[in-house]
Amino acid sequence: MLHTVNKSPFDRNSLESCLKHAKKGSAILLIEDGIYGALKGTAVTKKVEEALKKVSIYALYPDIEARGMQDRAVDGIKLIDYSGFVDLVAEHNTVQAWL
Amino acid sequence: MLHTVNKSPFDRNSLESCLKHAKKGSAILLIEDGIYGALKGTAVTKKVEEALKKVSIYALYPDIEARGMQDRAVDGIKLIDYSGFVDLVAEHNTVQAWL
Amino acid sequence: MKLGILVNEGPYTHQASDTAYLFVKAAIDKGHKIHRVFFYHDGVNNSSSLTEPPTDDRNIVARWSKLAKEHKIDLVVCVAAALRRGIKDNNLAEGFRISGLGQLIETGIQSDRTVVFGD
Amino acid sequence: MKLGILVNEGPYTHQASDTAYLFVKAAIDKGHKIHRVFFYHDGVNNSSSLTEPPTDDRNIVARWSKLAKEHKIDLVVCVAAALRRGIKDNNLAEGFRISGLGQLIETGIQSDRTVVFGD
Amino acid sequence: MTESTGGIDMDEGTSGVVKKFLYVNRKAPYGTIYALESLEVVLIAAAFDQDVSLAFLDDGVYQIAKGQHTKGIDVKNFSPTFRALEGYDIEKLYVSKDAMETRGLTEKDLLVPVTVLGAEEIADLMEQQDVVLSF
Amino acid sequence: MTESTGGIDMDEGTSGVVKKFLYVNRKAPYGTIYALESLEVVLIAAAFDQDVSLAFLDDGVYQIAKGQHTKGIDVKNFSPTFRALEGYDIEKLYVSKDAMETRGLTEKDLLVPVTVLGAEEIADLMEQQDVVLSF
Repeated sequence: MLHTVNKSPFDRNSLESCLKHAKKGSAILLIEDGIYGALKGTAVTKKVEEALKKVSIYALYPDIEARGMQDRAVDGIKLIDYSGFVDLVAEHNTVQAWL
Repeated sequence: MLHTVNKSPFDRNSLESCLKHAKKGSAILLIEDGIYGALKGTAVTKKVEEALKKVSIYALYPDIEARGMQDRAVDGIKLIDYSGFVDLVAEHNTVQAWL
Repeated sequence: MKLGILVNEGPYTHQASDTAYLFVKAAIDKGHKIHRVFFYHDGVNNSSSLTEPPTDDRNIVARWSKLAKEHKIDLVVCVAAALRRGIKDNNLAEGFRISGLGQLIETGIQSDRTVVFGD
Repeated sequence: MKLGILVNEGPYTHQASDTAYLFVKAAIDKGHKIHRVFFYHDGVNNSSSLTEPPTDDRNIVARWSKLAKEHKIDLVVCVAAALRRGIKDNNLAEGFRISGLGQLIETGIQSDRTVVFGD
Repeated sequence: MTESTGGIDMDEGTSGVVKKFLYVNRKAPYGTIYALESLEVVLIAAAFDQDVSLAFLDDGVYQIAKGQHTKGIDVKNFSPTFRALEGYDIEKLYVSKDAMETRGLTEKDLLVPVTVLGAEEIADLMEQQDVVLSF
Repeated sequence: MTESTGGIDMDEGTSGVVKKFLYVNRKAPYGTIYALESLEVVLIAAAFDQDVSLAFLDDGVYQIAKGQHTKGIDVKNFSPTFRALEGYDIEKLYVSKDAMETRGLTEKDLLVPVTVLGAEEIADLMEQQDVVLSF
């Protein structure tokens, strides 16, 4: 299963709720303002690093670049483009958006 | 100064940020989904009760009633209607909405 | 007291425009003067003459128009935000006018209080 | 693979419709089929023929229309959500059609994947 | 029926296919329109003979709180519609235990009978779906 | 000028009045339009000879992060405009220390010179205002 999160973890509870409900082995894709959850040195970094032991985490690079957050992604988070987003959707049976 | 908060404290950080920046003696009015921050027995109740020592907190009763949260307001939070909202605005020199 | 109002969200989608309306009505009832209601961001959608809510729901646009007529309230829609969202003179509801952002600043200057309703 | 798309937010105001558009384009480039793009909530505003963004900005509505034309994509706007927000046949941009919510359910049934873009 | 389902003949194209649809509700009612318009989707979905479940997580649990009286905000109270879902054969309503506890709510505060699930069980529920719709 | 300020003759009605305006920015750029449209207000405000301050709290600090490149999302990069504010005599930019720390940002990550304030100082700043606008 693929989960998408598009909100900042500092403003909304969607990343937190997603991490709580994502099963081992599932994938999480951070897009739009959600990419702020993919960064090193923030108040949520530790939680995200912890989650990486259980789930795969991806972040949409065009959104990271738009926000000037290049080179800040946590090690282990895979950076993809829209084409990679499409592949992720195709590879997983269901997609759930954490709106 | 009057602060207004219109978002649920379980979903957004606006109440938290407001409480952090409200000076002693200022007033906070909870409206719309913000009224969920005015209730007893929740994960934010303690924080709100603590804040009551420093600021006055009001909640818009029509919004509480709409959401079925009658009789749940924390003691010390004053319940007002739209007319009371107008009075609060008139009594304070500035109003800041925590959007 | 002279009050200025800013509405940042569209009708139905967010409660902001409902709260703004009920606040304005209460203020008028108490004898305050509304200097202006300024509609910005998706708030400009409050002025669309084309909305048709279900018959058992409130009609937010018509409600603003009626208020403007009965109490001579100046309802101003930001031109830049309106163009972006497809609001123009020919689909502008009665009682609204389209103007520039300067009207928002002027509202802040002229009003004793400025109250913002948004998301 | 056959993909169904749901867009819940209006153009410019939220990035959701930008992301949906770029996703759909990438999917087409990779040879996937788009069964339908369904517009709900404020998403219906993506179909307004009246929007006029600044000239140095992308034109989101025109972009959808072009995509629909070039790749025969079915762009469906929910009738109930559209009426509430003032979208009707006479201000509906090219390439969009107005229909019922059943089209969303049918999208879920017919598509191999349904992807939601919203707030 | 044709009108409410968007002119689709349900015996054509979708015949025989039964998918598991999950509607995820994470937003409070009234502050925004999402809860109301989501419910409108669920009502239409009932006509399609699919396997429908509703999950109420986070602030979504407030949608089914008892005692909603909306006259004071001049907005239509749509909560009674949740009571009508049973008549549409929509009976699988799941609620997050965490969400209830965080908000100090218990089952007797809710309008309708629900199944309360822990986070792991909700995760399992989600994994079993074919289509997950959130608004 | 008449067009951009909404046809107001600034010497009439507003003459002589100088109020303290604070623009509070709490939202990240691009995910929503609030940051861009707020900046459009600030640019117009510059024409009115008022006492203008900008505060960046919470996710608002991301608006002035260096290195924004928006080609990949096909949205206009408006961050260079913050650099232009000085030319409009808008020089009072305040940033929350807490917000920076929570996000692992330092002053050298920002596009423009700012004054970093603790929560108490921000509270003081807010109390001194005549008009607080947030979007």
